Amino acid sequence: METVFYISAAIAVLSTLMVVTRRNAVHALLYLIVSLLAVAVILFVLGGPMVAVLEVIVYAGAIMVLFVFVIIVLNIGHEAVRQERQWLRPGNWIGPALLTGVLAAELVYILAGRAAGVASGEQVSPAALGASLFGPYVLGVEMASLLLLAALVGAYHLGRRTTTRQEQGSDGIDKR
Amino acid sequence: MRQLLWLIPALPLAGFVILALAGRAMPRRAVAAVAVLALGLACALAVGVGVEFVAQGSATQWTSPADGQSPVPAYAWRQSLWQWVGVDGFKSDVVLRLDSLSLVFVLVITFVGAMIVLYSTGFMWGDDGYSRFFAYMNLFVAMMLTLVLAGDLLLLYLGWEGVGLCSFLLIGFWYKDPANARAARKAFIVTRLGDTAFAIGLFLLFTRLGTLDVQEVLSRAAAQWPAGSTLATAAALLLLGGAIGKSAQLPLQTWLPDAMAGPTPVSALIHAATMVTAGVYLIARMHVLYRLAPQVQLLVGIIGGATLVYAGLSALTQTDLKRALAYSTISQIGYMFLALGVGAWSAGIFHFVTHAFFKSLLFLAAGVIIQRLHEEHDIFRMGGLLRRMPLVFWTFLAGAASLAALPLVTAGYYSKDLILSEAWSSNKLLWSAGVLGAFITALYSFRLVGVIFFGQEKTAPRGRTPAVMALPLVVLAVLAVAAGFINVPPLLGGWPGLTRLLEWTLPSAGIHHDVAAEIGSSLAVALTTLAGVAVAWLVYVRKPAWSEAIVRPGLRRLVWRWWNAGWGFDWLYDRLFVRPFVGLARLNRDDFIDSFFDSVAWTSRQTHRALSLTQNGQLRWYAMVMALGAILALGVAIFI
Amino acid sequence: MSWNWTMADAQALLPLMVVSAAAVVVLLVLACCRRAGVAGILPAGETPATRIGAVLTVIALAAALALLPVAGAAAPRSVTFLVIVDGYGLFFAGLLLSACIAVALLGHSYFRQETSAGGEFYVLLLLAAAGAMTLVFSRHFASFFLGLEILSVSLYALAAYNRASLAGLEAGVKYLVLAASSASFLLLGMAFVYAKTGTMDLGRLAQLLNAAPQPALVTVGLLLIMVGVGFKLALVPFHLWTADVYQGAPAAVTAFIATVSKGAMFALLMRYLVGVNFTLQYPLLAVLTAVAVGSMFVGNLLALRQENVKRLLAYSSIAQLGYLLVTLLAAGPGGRELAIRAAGGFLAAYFIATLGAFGVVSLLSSPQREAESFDDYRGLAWRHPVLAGVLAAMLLSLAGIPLTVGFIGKFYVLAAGVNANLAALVAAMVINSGIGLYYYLRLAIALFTPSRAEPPPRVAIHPAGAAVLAVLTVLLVAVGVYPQPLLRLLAAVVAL
Amino acid sequence: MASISVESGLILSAVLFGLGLIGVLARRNILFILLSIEIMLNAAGLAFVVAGSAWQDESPTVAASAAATEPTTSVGGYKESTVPQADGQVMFFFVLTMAAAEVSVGLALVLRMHSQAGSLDADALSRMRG
Repeated sequence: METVFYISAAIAVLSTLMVVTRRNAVHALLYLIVSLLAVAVILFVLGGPMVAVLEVIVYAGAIMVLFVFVIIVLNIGHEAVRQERQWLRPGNWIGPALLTGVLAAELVYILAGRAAGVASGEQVSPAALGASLFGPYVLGVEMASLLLLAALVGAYHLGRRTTTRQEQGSDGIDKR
Repeated sequence: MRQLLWLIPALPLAGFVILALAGRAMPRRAVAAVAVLALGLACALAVGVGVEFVAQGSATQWTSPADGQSPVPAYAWRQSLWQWVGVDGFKSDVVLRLDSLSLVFVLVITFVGAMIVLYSTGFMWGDDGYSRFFAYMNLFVAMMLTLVLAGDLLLLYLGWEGVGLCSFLLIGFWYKDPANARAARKAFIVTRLGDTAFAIGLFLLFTRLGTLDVQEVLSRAAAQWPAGSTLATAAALLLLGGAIGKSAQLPLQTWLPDAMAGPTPVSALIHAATMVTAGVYLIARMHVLYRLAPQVQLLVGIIGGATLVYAGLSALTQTDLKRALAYSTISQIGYMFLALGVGAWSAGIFHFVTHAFFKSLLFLAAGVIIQRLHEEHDIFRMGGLLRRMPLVFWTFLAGAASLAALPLVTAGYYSKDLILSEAWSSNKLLWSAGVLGAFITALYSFRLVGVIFFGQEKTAPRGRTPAVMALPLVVLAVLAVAAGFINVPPLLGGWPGLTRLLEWTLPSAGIHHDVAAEIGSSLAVALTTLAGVAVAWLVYVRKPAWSEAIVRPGLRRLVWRWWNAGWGFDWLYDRLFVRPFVGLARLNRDDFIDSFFDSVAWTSRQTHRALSLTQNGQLRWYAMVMALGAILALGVAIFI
Repeated sequence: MSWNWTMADAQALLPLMVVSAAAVVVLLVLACCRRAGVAGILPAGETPATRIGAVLTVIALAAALALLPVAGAAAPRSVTFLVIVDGYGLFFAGLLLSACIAVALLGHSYFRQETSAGGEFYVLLLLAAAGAMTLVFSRHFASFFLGLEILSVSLYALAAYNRASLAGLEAGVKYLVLAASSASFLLLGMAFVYAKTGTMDLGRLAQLLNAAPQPALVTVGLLLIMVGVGFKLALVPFHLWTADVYQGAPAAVTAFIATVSKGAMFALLMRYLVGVNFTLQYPLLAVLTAVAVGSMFVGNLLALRQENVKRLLAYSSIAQLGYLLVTLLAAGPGGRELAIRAAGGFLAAYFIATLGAFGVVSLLSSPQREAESFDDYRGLAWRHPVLAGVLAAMLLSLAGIPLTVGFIGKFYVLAAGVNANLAALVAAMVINSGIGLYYYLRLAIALFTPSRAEPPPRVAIHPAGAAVLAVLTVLLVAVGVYPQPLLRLLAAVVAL
Repeated sequence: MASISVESGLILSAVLFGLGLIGVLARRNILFILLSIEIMLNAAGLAFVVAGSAWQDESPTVAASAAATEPTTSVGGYKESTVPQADGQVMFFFVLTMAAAEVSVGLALVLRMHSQAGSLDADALSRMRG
């Protein structure tokens, strides 16, 4: 188990590194899916088969598909890659990498050798997770539904095709 | 009735709120009705409250300050409304306090206020800012009532600043004329000098006595501070600073003549009858302090004596009717200060009452004259109005007679006589200033009467005086003559009711039964007054040529002009303070203090500029600063 | 495992349920109206639909407000371990709901002529209100961050609501990226705290903090949580988004971000940090003090010569929140009562004045043109004397002039600071009040000076917005003169 | 079963979080910024699961709800049962929901940005400043 964890962790870190450095958005997405799959494995190892499955379905599945969809709609191609080459000069990385390096160093310094204990590796069954979600956490689920409703309404409003005044008919109805 | 005390200031305040919110949409008659009704009801209520207060006060046993036992007023009604703020160590209540002193003020303010507002409904009829005017007037009365009814010095200060604000707004009522706006600003700034002293005085009282409640301040001061102590002197001096600013006494008197730029009813109510006497009220209210600081009390008297002579001579030389009346107001308040200074507390308040009646009467009559003579202010362009405006003549005559203190038949005589007869036994020098002033007063009042109403008619009046304006004139004229009978000295076989009432609150002037001296003083006052009237009659009615002779070129004319210009105080202040200040500012660009403030401003500006650079609109920079913040916070956790 | 629901639980949650249900109902009604409009049953265009949405929203918010006492009858009550309904939460819920009503009416005035605005504004507003209420009733990490996210996600869309406006888009993108980043800091922090303490219960956590100095991992977790909190409250150094988002968002939404979103977050922070013995949590104390002082100075100095009114108010709100933090630090074990009273009073005053100021901006603006530059306000006293008077009153209140509610709030905060011997913070606050006076008066005076440029056209004032401003102005003066009802209410809240 | 220390799990999530943060700070393309935010959120979710796996309880929910009233359910004490608390995974579930919500609104904004501003350059969105 430990080996699986460390291998997956290495894959996750490396592929994530690739995500943030790629110029081509589709490549980055593919690396991110790799990273998410690796994290799913880790989640499974840590005793969460249900969350591991969700990671694959929702993250690597649904959310990434949303990204792919947007990339297709925007028709991002070689033009964008050239653009990225211009934007991503080596100098751009110094500040962020330095900052994040310090932050990560601080976190690792704090974490190293002080964490609470040992992961048991025992699994939380999907049934137990479900019972928890719809038992004491049921209000949280309701809140999550409100959250999704807010996202839905917000995305609908923002994503509607913009109608400027000129485009608008004299009858005042959007031409949607 | 006692529970309704709060309604007295609340009614005009309600009138203000109604007029401020809806006044523009209301017809003029409704505006007038609201304004008059608010003050009329307040006045009726004040009378009701007053009757009950006097009845209960007479039926109760207590030790009055006049007995010399307790220095602090004993019989008073308190109405605690609510606590404004309160934490450990500091609290301020909104509390009303009615004693005989504030009762007298409340009655005069509401009554004269109602009369003047009634008059204004006619006077301001053609003005664009009709509802605005009455909103301000109602607010003023509410603030003035707050000032006199306040049981807490902070509340008193609120009223004090509130009347100042209303005065500012009303002097500059016709704000489109820059001269009016300038006069308003001058009044605001000059009184502000005094107010600053007042505020420092309040702070001193609070830090030293730990309270701002009037009753508490007085009793603690009496208990903790020995007579003549430095603290008492300092506090009394600082409060005096506020009083002379508000009451236009030397050397802060210069704003009042310019304040005549406001509408005439404003001059009558604010700058004659009520607000300018707030200084007198303040000193009377804090009389314990002044008794603890005899030097300061003497200073009050000296200021009063000097002011009354100075302003009287200036009034004598004015050609603008309203400015003449303004200087006369300064001079009469000088009498009140003189009274307070010599310890004739209730006599000073008595003079406030009679002055409120006759001076507002004079202003209102002046308003009619000026309006009907097409905004003519110069008295030498008037003349011969006796036949054209008989009603105005008779009422103006009543006011002038009362101002001149025509013996026995006018209210002004009784109050002035009382002041001077008490001054006689206390300070002969101030007494002689008062008697000199009485002569000047008689002279300038009958100069006005003679020049305006007799001789050749120079400008033809137009129109008629409407009834709403005539009625207040008549009522006030009656009072200007008859109000003296509420306080007829025992010597003349009367009963001094007002003095007795005020002695519930204020110390009595000391026991003196020197009947001979009293008679002597009264005779002297009566004779000088009559002499003044006679001279005025001779010079301005019988032999007008003489009056021109006075201003013939030469030393006399110079003196005349000097007095006319208010003894050059404006000129002096301009040279002494304004110009050196501007010059100093110009010369000492690199002055230490200057550069200190400059550097503070410079540093702020530079920091502002530098910080503005951080707001560069770049999303990634914002995120970076956020991350930096997180790093610093974690650094604190690790290294501390 | 299962939770036994009782009537009392439902009763306690009633206001929250009404607001959430109203969001769904308004959404459905809008959809129906749109169908009806297309079918020709209702007049064409979205205006009638938005009007119905506005009416329903205000009714729902008012109903929730009216139901607070009903919920109060069941309080204090924990409903599952996520939510606690008690007097403290109900007071702040009342404050937030009242502010939401004001924002709904201001929004209705703002979108008066916009036919394509749609009614989503009201759905999002109701959802954001539900999120904010969740925050003040929260007692667990889960409800904390879910409430925060409902609020944030609604606000992304609201900030970018004007679809024709590039500034709105910019505001939306900036808000989304920074809020999401700060939320991930917050989540990581929560995970750290959970990893070390094993609890996600906020009350339990507060007990732990009060008991002993905490291990570094917990402190780090708390500080990471403070990044998310500081972002929401726009405290230095997490404040940079404030001005841009305030400027780009529609004025009514800006009013919401400045009041409801910050108020809800602060209520939560205060509920658990007030009374914590900071001497045991030194890093937390140091960071909070630095953040408070920094917010005061940076906010006020940024506002100093700002020529854009919305940005000026944004910077001023940074400083105001800095003042508010003083109450938190002043709490300590002994000063809890005074601190809660001070914070409640200050927040109420801040709500009134901020809603009023942005209300004036909102009434003068429209989706086509935001009235935000100083030139729009020069000489306002002659074009809209009443609006100018209202804005001047709001500015004086923000500056803390006596007889306004702002003075009462500031007075109690200062008193709390003095009481807790926070000399440095009190001194910073006094200095900053002076700096603040400069720019508040600068704007207030500009209202009364004649404009140099061509004055902007006089706009018609919508009655709904005018009513809001009238109520706010009356409150501003009435509470400033007669603060007793507010103070009594706060005393009752403290007692609960 | 072989055990994985919580410490290494948390370090992993911190590193992933840091990589995501680098992405947010360094990339100019708004699409990459959103991707990086997803990485950060995912890292936080992972941290919750890691944290939850360290805490076992027979009936974790009861313990948590009664924690305030029953100090006997001590915090920091380990029970014999090895079934971990479900709470961490519940939080992961919520984080997942949040990530989906964020990204949907975020991508809607990206679409608008593309049509309105004509580019996905985050730096180009700096009209408002000062």
